[in-house]
Amino acid sequence: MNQLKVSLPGLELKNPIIPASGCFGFGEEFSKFYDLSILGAIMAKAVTLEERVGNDLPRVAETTSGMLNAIGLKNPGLEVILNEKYPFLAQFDVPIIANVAGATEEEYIEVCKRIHEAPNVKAIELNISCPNVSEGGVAFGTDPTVAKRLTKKVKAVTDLPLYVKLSPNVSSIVEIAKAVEEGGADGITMINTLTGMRIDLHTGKPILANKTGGLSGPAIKPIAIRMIYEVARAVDIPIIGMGGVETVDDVIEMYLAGASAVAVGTANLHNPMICKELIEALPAKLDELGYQSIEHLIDEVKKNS
Amino acid sequence: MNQLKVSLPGLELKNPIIPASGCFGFGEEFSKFYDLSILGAIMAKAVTLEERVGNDLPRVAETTSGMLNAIGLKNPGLEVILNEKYPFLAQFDVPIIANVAGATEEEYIEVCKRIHEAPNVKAIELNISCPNVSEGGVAFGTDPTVAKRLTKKVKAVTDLPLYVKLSPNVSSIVEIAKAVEEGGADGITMINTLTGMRIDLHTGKPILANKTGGLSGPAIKPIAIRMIYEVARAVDIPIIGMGGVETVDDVIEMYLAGASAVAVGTANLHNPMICKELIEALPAKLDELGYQSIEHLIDEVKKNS
Amino acid sequence: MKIISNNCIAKDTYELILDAREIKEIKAGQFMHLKSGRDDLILRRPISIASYNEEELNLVYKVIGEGTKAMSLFEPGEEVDALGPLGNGFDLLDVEEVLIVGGGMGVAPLYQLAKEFTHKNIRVTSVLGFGSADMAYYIEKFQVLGEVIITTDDGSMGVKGNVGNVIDELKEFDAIYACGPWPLLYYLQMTFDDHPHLYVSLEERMACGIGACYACDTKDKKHRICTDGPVFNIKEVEL
Amino acid sequence: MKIISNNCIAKDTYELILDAREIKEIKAGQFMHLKSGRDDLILRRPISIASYNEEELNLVYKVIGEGTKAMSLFEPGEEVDALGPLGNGFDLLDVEEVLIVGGGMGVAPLYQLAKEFTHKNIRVTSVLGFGSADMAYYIEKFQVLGEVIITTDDGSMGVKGNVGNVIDELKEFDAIYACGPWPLLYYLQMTFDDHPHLYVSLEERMACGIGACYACDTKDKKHRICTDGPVFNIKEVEL
Ligand SMILES: Cc1cc2nc3c(=O)[nH]c(=O)nc-3n(C[C@H](O)[C@H](O)[C@H](O)COP(=O)(O)OP(=O)(O)OC[C@H]3O[C@@H](n4cnc5c(N)ncnc54)[C@H](O)[C@@H]3O)c2cc1C
Ligand SMILES: Cc1cc2nc3c(=O)[nH]c(=O)nc-3n(C[C@H](O)[C@H](O)[C@H](O)COP(=O)(O)OP(=O)(O)OC[C@H]3O[C@@H](n4cnc5c(N)ncnc54)[C@H](O)[C@@H]3O)c2cc1C
Ligand SMILES: Cc1cc2nc3c(=O)[nH]c(=O)nc-3n(C[C@H](O)[C@H](O)[C@H](O)COP(=O)(O)O)c2cc1C
Ligand SMILES: Cc1cc2nc3c(=O)[nH]c(=O)nc-3n(C[C@H](O)[C@H](O)[C@H](O)COP(=O)(O)O)c2cc1C
Ligand code: FES
Ligand code: FES
Repeated sequence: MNQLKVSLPGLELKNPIIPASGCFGFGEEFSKFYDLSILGAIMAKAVTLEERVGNDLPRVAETTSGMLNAIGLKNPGLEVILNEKYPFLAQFDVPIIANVAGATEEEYIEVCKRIHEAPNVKAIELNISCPNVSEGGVAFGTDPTVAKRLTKKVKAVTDLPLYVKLSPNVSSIVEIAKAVEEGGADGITMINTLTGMRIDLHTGKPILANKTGGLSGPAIKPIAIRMIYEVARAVDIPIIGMGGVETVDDVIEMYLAGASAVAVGTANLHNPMICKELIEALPAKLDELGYQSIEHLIDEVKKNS
Repeated sequence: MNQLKVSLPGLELKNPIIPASGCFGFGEEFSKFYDLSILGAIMAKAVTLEERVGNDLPRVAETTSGMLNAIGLKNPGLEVILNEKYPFLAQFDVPIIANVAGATEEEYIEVCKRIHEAPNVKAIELNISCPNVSEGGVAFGTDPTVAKRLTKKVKAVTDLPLYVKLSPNVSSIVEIAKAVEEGGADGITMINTLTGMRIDLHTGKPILANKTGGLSGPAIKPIAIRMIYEVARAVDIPIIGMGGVETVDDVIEMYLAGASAVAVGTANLHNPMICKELIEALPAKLDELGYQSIEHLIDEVKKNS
Repeated sequence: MKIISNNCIAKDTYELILDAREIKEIKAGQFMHLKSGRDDLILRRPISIASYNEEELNLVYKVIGEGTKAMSLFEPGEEVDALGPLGNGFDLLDVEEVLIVGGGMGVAPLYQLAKEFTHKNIRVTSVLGFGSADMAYYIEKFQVLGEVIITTDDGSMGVKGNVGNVIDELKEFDAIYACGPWPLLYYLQMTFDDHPHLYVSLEERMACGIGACYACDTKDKKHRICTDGPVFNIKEVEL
Repeated sequence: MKIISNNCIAKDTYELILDAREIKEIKAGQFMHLKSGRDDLILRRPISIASYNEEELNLVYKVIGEGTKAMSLFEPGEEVDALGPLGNGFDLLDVEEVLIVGGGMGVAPLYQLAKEFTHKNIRVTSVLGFGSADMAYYIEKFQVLGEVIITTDDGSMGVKGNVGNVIDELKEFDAIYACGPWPLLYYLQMTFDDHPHLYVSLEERMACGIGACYACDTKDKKHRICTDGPVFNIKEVEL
């Protein structure tokens, strides 16, 4: 028995550790640090229909136990990603979860229609929660009606399992989660970043050219845990949890909140080996806490909730 | 000229440093550490009509660069507070901002009607954003219509300047801010805590008896800064900023975001001298950054926004 | 406060000795509220005072989580940010014979008390429970002060079982002072339910430690452990 | 990596020497990505390599904010969490005479380059600008390698003014290598606008430092400074 394996709709993962979108590029840089085949899956960087050059600089700022980013969905566009980026990852035995973003419903749909052309893309993560672009992105993630409609439309054009990535910048994340479940989502990934700002004391202006950015890292973990806990009790589809995970304890805490797998974002940016380290540390932690396997842990959490 | 003085509706402050509600009790404990007359004002602990014994234990949990609390508005009720708590503070030359909470509109109104009976209460802070009580509290802070109506009704029963304390757990804090401004609020205080959770790895259950708690401390500062920045550009009434302030740099950053005074919460809990230290450090920081006074700083920020 | 030493004295258990010369007032049963040295942990850790004299203050703590793990790295000569002494502490009754019951990390806070009773020629019997022999500490120190009975959960030292197993056999005492995990305190409450002088030192998660935030109420929500306690006559509180 | 020393060498300016024995490949103009030692600061700090040999790696950094302030407390013998060497580094052209222009903290990254040119018998003229005499560092080190002209903003050392004041007077060079604040680089771009070999080392706020996050694009959004740079031929990039 593989102690770490996890089954999710359309995804059979070796283990539950997945680098989060935007924090792992398309894997090229990290492939120099370790063999990417060890990963549960890879949430690749966002793909849009056309190239996006990204926001003005600076794009990152530091916060206490966190960071702000306003990269602005920089990516070379669907064509290049289908022809070069996903194929590069095909050398590894690891499923790709394609993070899809768009400014309009049409753009989302167009990208989702074609994304299966890369055979190693095994699922779509619909990014309706990017706070760093002026059009689209988060607009789709704050209104339940809009979120549901988009989910439905995308579901209609693809056979790939559809995960919808939720924004924490809302009064009720449960409402959005229920809406995308009704829309046909196979799973939920959460949370994206919280909108934040840092101001430079000397210039008096926001540090980021985009003014606001998305807050990520350990600072947001308690918010992620709370939201996952609430959503897990409100929907029947599985959740891939993320937000501030840095240690194997954090991974377990995500499970206890109700996650079925765990994505690691910001931690990759200061420790390129983090996903490998977490995968290696998980078995001992499960043993210590008395769980035979990840699946056993998931069952126990379900039983107790 | 007093370099640190600030004028706010109904409040003439010696300096802009105010201990935030719930993190300073009714001053008794801190009066053993320093003379409370040095403070700009004191935001006293929440007052409700009747005594509240508070939530079950544990009531606090630690998070990375932050903490969760679910104290549950514990307080001895209006009568005791009017007769014992505020009068204790009358020995100090410092205005009290009474933090008022309630489960119903009627409770808010009843408390606000009588709060002026303590002559050192110079303003009301309407707490429509406490996430830690099952009834009322945050319900009033997430719906603009409800927030506006309550503001209006309270305004009608008191001559004291009315500050409304906003919750960050909303899709659009600007909407709520505008609503309370329309309702007649004289100022806004923000932000209250973000709802979060920690789970104990060994029990598998939330650490807090209340399950969720309010996240405060440096972790939330970038969210506070962003929200203050947005609200300052949307309303004409002044903002008392708070959320993660620990250093004099943080105080300035709150000003640069658009605050007119600054409240310090969590930092009092691990450093009882923090407010005194900040007041003492402010003049040198203003000099270093080239501001003659707090009022000059406020003017410069207005000019540049 | 300046760190004099910080040594491992039992499994995961450290004795931290601080320079006490600037402390003005102090009492057995009080606690210190310590920053852990980790910049990303903002809350202080409450640690009871195990013993003190004019020069030194001894604390004994167990590595539980991130904060105490960071504390275990404290080096002599470094400064630790410490608030205190805080809390009410134990009142020394003027009696003939007292029983002291400590479990695990609850043993340390009773040591100064035992010393002071002995100093006043009040007879002390100590029942000290540990998980196993490798977790035991301060035994010789207590033995100097009077009769000591040790229990361990696994029988690797002293009597196998918990302190209840031996207390049932003991005679009566004028007062009982206890600190330890909930089951130990609950056992004592049940056993000495009409004893007028059973004093217990309680624990709860704290923030301020000075009585301002109400994080640390007793279960009945009537007292703050940090200020009204941590020591209570068991009649005053719900466990 | 093990810290060999960490000493203040000018106002707010520190030289950090690390044990380099485990580094396999390294090039002048690359940088190290360092954790500051503050647990609540999660991002690394990029610091250029000032010089190296088989044994040691020298970095020079200025205390700017919280991260570099924490770094200034590094003690010999401690470990620093360092990623690198990262970035492309300088290419040494095979020419006769080069100009090196450094401003402030931009002086350090050019030192290894100047050494290597001198080693290859390529003549080096260095123009080094500082705010004032107390901020100046590494001057003797550069003087050993060739002609050095110093400027300071306040005239407290060398020529008063910025590097532009002296460069206008100099003859032609086969290649120019520069690092420093934006006005310095901009001045060079204007002055040598048709020179084929003006190389600049750029800065931008970084997260990963390894090319994965796109935090550090050049202004034209065409290159990542951490991986495609930090050294660029000025013709390739917008400043
Ligand atoms: C009055 C008092 C006196 C104490 N005296 C001692 C002593 O002498 N020796 C000793 O080893 N321990 C003592 N404790 C318990 C000690 O405070 C905790 O073990 C310690 O805070 C755990 O910190 P951590 O970072 O290792 O654990 P973590 O679990 O990482 O801590 C997370 C948060 O929970 C709090 N916390 C966790 N466990 C406890 C607990 N049992 N009690 C209170 N807060 C807790 C921490 O302070 C921190 O805020 C005392 C507690 C109290 C209230
Ligand atoms: C490729 C490269 C090489 C560098 N080499 C050196 C060097 O050799 N010596 C030296 O003194 N400095 C160098 N810097 C600048 C140095 O990285 C910053 O001064 C340092 O990161 C400031 O950190 P702080 O914590 O003190 O400042 P803070 O302002 O507190 O830092 C907050 C955040 O902003 C970032 N930041 C702030 N200023 C800069 C800056 N100028 N460039 C990039 N990031 C910044 C920090 O890394 C951190 O993420 C270099 C920068 C780059 C990009
Ligand atoms: C630099 C950076 C870029 C990101 N880009 C994306 C993105 O393209 N698409 C997306 O859905 N999320 C993106 N995110 C959000 C992360 O995937 C993740 O949801 C979030 O950062 C919280 O997890 P963490 O705290 O582990 O980073 C980005 C985050 C960071 C820090
Ligand atoms: C222990 C604790 C108790 C609090 N109680 C109250 C309260 O009674 N009323 C209120 O309006 N806010 C309360 N707050 C919120 C603070 O006043 C403040 O808005 C928030 O903590 C953010 O500021 P900080 O990060 O400086 O703590 C409480 C916060 C804490 C940590
Ligand atoms: S810890 Fe704040 S009242 Fe006890
Ligand atoms: S810092 Fe991440 S791409 Fe350069």
